[in-house]
Amino acid sequence: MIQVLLFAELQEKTGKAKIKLKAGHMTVTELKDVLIDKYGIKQLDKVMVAINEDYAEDEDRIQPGDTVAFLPPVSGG
Amino acid sequence: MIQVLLFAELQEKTGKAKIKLKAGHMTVTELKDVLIDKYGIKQLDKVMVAINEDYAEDEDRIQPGDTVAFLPPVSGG
Amino acid sequence: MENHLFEIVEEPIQIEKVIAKVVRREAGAITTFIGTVREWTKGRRTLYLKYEAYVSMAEKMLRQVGEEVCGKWPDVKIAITHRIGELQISDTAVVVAVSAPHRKEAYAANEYAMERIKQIVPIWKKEHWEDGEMWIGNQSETVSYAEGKPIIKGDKH
Amino acid sequence: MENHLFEIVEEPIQIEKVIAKVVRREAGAITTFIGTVREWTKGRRTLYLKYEAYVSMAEKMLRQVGEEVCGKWPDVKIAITHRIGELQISDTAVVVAVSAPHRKEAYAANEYAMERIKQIVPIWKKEHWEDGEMWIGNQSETVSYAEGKPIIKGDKH
Repeated sequence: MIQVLLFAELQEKTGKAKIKLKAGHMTVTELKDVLIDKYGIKQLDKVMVAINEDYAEDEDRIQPGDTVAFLPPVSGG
Repeated sequence: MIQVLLFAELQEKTGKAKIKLKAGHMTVTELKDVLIDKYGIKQLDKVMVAINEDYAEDEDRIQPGDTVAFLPPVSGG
Repeated sequence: MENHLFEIVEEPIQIEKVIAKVVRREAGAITTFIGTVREWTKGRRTLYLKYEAYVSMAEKMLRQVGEEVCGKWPDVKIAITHRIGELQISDTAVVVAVSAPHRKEAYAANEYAMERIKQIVPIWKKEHWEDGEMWIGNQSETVSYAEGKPIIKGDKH
Repeated sequence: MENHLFEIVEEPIQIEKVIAKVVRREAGAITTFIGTVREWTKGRRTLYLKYEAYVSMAEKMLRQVGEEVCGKWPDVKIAITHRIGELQISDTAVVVAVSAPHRKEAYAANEYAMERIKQIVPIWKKEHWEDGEMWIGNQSETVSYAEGKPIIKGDKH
């Protein structure tokens, strides 16, 4: 099980803040492809990703139990 | 009549915050010489001077009625 | 580093309380940055803003900003509070307070912290205008993202 | 420029009140500098300080600093309050608050104002230590005076 978190416009576009996915090991890119397929959110391609609250790269591996957050360009401050 | 203001260590050294001098026109340098003579405050040579609250130079002229302040190196802030 | 130095809050920020966190007998200089909601941006009038955050990660990233700052300027102490939720014009969104023995480093550390907050802290701003609304960030409205992905690793020089 | 933006006071400075003077709907950034009494300077322990000012000229020079700042950064608003009299460790001696549409100018204008305050505003500090006391300024204890006379005219570039 992987927990996916969506924020800001990604959350609004999908209507979901949290998605639970039955999935095994995969890369960030593979997870993106699954979600783009399922929810049609093409923007996932361009956004930052965090695995368990650490920024991650496309080739990083996701383990079952991980929380993966998709982070649109930040605009705090 | 010229009003002379002394601050910080100049004030402590002379024991005076204000001096009234009967004097006509003179330059800042001439006024300094008068005061060094009278009060032995050699430091006057090196301090800044303001005439009527504007910074002035040694060669600037003082008129009767002016207020001349001797300003040791500032240390505000 | 004390945890409560870096906070995401929903209620109004009390500036004096953030400053109080960094006051020290060895400090002679405190700088604060207060980010407020601006009414006009590029000719467009903002009515109000909404800030959203990935709260747990945002606090973690604020701590990282603090660690980077203390790495570069070992004598400083820093506290950061960012507010989320709905904010009105002139409301305070963020306060960065830095104390240091001398002023140069207090200014430099504060400015660096703000740069990094805008790069790596997962907080998002939605502007509400008279004629619409938009999540700010991927429309090049912010400088940091116009250059692509945020620089995650601190500048270590 | 409003006169009360630049003040010499004898009572404790309320930081929030100085900040409130520069809050504007068009500002998105406010920087403050808070100068506090530091306990240790070059290995010497300060017990308390006394600040003295040529009050009328000091307020005039603070206004000049404000005019220079607004000349260099036309979009900023600035307020400065300096306290005089006896101050204890960590007491606030000076607050400079600057608001601007964007943060870069808010930092730069604030730092410039502090530089100028230390150069041209007739205020003097007497440090009281465990083993003595001294008027600070002509013993090269402050950087500005080590270079000789203050630069009176603003940097006009």
